[in-house]
Amino acid sequence: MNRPFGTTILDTAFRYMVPFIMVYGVYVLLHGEYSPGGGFQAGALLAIAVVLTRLVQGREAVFDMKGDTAIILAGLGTLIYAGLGVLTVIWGGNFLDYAAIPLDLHAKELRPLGILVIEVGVTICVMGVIIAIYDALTRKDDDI
Amino acid sequence: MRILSMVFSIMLLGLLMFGSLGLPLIGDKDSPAAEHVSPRYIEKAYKETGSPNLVTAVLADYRSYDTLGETTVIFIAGAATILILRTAAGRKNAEGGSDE
Amino acid sequence: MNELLSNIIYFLIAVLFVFGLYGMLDKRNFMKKLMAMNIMQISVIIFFLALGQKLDATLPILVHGLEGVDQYVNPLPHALMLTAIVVSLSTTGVALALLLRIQDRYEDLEEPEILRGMDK
Amino acid sequence: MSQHYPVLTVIIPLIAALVAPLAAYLSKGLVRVVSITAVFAALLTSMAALVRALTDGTWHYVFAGWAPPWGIEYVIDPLSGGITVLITFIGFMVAIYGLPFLKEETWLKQGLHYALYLLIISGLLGMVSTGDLFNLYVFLEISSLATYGLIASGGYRSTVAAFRYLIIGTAGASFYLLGIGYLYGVTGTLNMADMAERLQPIMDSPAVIIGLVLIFIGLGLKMALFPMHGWLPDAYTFAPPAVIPFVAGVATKVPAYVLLRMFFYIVGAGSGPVPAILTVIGWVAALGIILGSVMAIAQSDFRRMLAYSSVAQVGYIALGFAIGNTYGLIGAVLHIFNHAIMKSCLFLVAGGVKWRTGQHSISRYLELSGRMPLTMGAFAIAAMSMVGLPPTAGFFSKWYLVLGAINAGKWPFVVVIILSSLLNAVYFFRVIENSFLKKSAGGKQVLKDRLKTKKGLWELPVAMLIPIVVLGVGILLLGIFNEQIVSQVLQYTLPGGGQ
Amino acid sequence: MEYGMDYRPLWAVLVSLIAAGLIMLSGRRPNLREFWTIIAAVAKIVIVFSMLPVVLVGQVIELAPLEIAKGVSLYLRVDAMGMIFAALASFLWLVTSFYSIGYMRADKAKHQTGYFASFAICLSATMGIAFAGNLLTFFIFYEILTIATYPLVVHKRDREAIKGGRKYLAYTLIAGQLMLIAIIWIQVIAGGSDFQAGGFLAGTASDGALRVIAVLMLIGTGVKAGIMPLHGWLPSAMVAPTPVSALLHAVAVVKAGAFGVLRVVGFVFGPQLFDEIGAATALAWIAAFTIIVSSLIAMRQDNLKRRLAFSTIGQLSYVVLGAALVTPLGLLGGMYHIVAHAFMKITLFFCAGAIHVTTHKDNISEMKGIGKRMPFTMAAFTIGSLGIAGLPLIVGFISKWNLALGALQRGQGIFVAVLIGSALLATTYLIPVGQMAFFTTSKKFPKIGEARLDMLIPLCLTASIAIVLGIFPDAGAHFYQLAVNSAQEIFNNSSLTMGGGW
Repeated sequence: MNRPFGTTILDTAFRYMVPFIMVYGVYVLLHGEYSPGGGFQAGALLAIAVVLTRLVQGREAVFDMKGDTAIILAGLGTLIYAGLGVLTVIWGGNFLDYAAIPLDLHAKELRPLGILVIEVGVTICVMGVIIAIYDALTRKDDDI
Repeated sequence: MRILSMVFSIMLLGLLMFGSLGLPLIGDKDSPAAEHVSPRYIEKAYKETGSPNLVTAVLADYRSYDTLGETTVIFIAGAATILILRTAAGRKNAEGGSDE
Repeated sequence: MNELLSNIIYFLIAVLFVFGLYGMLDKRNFMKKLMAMNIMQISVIIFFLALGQKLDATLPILVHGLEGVDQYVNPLPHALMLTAIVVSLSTTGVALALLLRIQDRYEDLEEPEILRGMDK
Repeated sequence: MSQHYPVLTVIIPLIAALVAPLAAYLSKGLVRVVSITAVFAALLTSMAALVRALTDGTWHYVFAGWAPPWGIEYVIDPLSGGITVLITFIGFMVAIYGLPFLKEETWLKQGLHYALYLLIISGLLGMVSTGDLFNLYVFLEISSLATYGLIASGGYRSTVAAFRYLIIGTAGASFYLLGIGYLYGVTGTLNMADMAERLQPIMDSPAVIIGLVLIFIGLGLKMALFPMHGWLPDAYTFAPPAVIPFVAGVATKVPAYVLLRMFFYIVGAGSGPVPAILTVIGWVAALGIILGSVMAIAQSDFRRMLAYSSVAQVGYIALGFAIGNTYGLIGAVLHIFNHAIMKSCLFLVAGGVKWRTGQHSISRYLELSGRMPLTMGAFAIAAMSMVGLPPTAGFFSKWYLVLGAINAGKWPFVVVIILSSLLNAVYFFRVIENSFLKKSAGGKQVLKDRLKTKKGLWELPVAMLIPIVVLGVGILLLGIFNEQIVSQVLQYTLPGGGQ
Repeated sequence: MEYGMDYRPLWAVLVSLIAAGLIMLSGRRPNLREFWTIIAAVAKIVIVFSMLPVVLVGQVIELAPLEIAKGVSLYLRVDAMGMIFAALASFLWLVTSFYSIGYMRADKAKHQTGYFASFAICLSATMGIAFAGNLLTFFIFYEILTIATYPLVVHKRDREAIKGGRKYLAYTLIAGQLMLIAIIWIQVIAGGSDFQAGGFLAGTASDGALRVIAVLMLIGTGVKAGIMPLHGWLPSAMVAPTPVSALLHAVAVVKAGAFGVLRVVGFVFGPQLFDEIGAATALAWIAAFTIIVSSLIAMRQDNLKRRLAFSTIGQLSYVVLGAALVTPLGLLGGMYHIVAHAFMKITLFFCAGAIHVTTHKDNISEMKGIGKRMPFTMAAFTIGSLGIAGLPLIVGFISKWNLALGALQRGQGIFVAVLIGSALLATTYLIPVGQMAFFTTSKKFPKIGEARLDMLIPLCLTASIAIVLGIFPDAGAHFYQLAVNSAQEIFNNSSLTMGGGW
């Protein structure tokens, strides 16, 4: 067993904490329009869930994400953001003009949708980056 | 050198203080910053973007392009960190710490 | 009185900024330089937030029954500074990664030692 | 699609950067194709944007459908369009050039390298295109952070160089942001055009004066204006050769361009504290030109010599601003173009020589002209351009600068410019003598010659040779057709119509 | 006037530039390389001489193919004065090319590709200087000439050559930069810098400013022309191969400087203004000083090429003196001396080179009796020497006669004395070489062994031209007529009759 902090208390606490953290992260993401919060915070929370797993269960954690995957993910997260911009251009609006999204909705409803999409992108990016950095910091030279 | 940086810092302090004399008072409701661009955000943001959180409205809609840049900065931070920590660390063993 | 108070806050921000700058110029330890740099960035962030402040106004999230421009603080500096905070965070992150590498190689973070190590 | 060219120019490299890690993971070849295609596409769109700006005049692109000053806008006029073309062109050339250096690296390193490289390009393009002061800061940080990361990937010494660059660069950005804060405090806007309007009545406010001073310090740090150049020599010396030609060529020019925008378009050269600041800039730049050149003479490492020469050359640009009349500005802007191409070319040569011989010391440039004729030919052209000999590009920026200085009656600047070109001659002809004339005394075995083992290759890999030759020829063409650039690109945009 | 229609001047410039490119490309094949040189030289002659009839009847061919800086065009203008220089240079290039091929092959020199390419670029620049219609154009080609000459000077690539090259660059670059200041200054005060017969600077600035400009311009052009004390590079540059020296001294480089002085005096300042600000007198005295002192130094040189170099310094100052006299006949004499000196000095250098290649002798003291071995060469050498000394019936006399008349026209007989004194000195430093060659005997050179034919023919050709022109000054390319035309143009004076007293 290669668990840095593998004690029963930690294991148990962690098992109950992680789902809450993740749900809270999603809540912060979705609720960002109404109260302080948004993609950055949500991303950090989601990443913490992964990092916590790694801290408690060590490198053999089941719920794990490799640094390589994480940085690719971070890129793709930002790509959601930029991609939405490109899509709005293709749909005939200006860059990042959410009103151009071709759904049969009023601009006032389209805009929150656009905000949500980019917040998702931000969340994924932040999560990916934090995990990737954590991975890079804890990685040993022989893992490369 | 120490004296020089001290002198420079004090000079800059003086400049900054001098400059702040021209700034509006803190909390002033009639300051240019409160009167020129921001009223529209407060008055219309909810109508226009559907977001009652004005900061989010500005961040993610009015100035969403800035936020794209911001997200990109985070991505860069991740990419740069990995590039510095991982790929360079690999060379340490491979080339015995070549400096070139 | 208000005027004086107002200027004092600007002065304090200026002092903070200059502290940061002085630390960057004067300290020989890279870690301290980095911290000084952070102080400098934070002072700028506070400065912007101070600019967006309004007396007797609440935070910029709309509440029912509270309307009018004067009721909410200026949201623009907040939005800007969120970006600036993230930028500052990213910069610090990259800088720390660099410091890790430097520590690895030169086993020191004091500038003169490192420069001596570089010349070897 | 055509109305979106300004944003596409910036966003295509950015998107390519975001997918670069994935592309590299899938295949190492893919990431190269994606990156180079992206830069090429950006080159095309920037040229199209420039053409449209030339025919239809200044071009405003509004983001997200929110009109400025509430939203962000891009402003493409012939000048900013011209500089975006310059950036994408050099970016494209250096992207091709970097291929052989990265061929044998791991996918991760390649992916991240290209991601950061594309982001530098994207950040610089964003800085040039934008019409919003805070957006400019964001893109400034994008390009700077990516630059720190890439410079640090060059080895151990480069991490130290990158760290110092990071500290100083971030300080510069903080200064800039604080300056923007002062201006925002008294105008309430961040849009450049709007601010220009709102600044006029309050030009003598202390906040405006100090704000502009802070912005000047911030940009001065970023453009390595003497005496704020401390970060530059190490950063340029230890950075990886696949990227430094681009950074050295363009990264200091864009802050210079922003300074031009700031002082001559937003504030106005004659108003407020600008004349006083410009006077200071002039003397500081003059000092920097001389000291930078003298320091360059003292160097034995080729890249370090080029780095100090950059400090001097940035001084030329600042001197042009300080001269302040139309000819001075033409000279400064033309020198932004010229020096970008010249310095990129020189660093390309430096990288090529390193590739071939593994050396950077000037004393090891012996007899290279025989082994690498095209490279050293390009070097000779670039060196002559740096000295300012006709008909290369460098001569013409000198011509305009001296013309402006004499017109303005600023004789000390004339002396500085002329003296500096003679100093340039000293250190460049030293290298020319080494590589073309002197013979190595039995030291041949010391030089490692990578290509001797690989038969069938000529001088350098073709991917490296093409950019070197193109930029070398470019210097000549830029010199011969500089008037086209002046009258087409610069004239309409310069304050006073370029009369 | 065919403004912008006639592209011949541009082609005259470009043809050797193109040749330079082709030469570099065919570096591995000597025959092809030399073929390009010859082709380009012939083409250049054809182009230049096809413009001769137009210029002779007083017309000017103008061409401004592109604007090269804001408000300033790359402006080519073929007038009488430029034509003299261009015709001379293009003709001598062909001769020198043949000679070079022979010399380089006989000498088994290395780096011949670079040599021929630089040579071609030099000629291109010379054409540009001759046809330049404004100061910027002039300066651009002037600097190209500086740079293109550098590889020729350092051709041997040994320590001495590099040192000579450094010295050459230091002098010419500094001077070039000073001239640049003057040119830009002129651009500012006059609003343009198009050459104009009789000058265009009058009344544009105070006398003081104009004096400074004059000094800067004269430093710029004077360095190449070897006016003392700016002559230091010339003897050092003697390390170059002999055809280069011939080119440097007789055809392109130094003549470009002398030509520049004439242009500045005649077409920028105008003789009258130049005289008024006192520059003429000063320059005349400097030239006179140079003439005498360089002759004195030349007498003490043992190395033949160095002696010729100092002789060149002196002879060029004749041209400068001609300009400085600011009289029609003086200018006429100066201009014609460009031609006269070119043929005489190139003959002398060709001879020196032939001697070097054939016998490997460089010092005069070793040449006793060499006339026995190389009679044709030494005969040509003697003709050249006599011409330099100003003997009638050789071309040098024509120009000196006119110079003397010019000095009298100005009322400064003292310069006539200088001319005569210098002629006497020339007899003491050059003629003894010929005398030594023919009238002393030495065991070293027992039998006849002439230089290779491809070297001998050019030098005999130039020597005979020196004589022909001495008898019929207007023969061939009508150099004399052109000089007269140009002097008339500058002084706006038709009274100047052809013949000038000869």
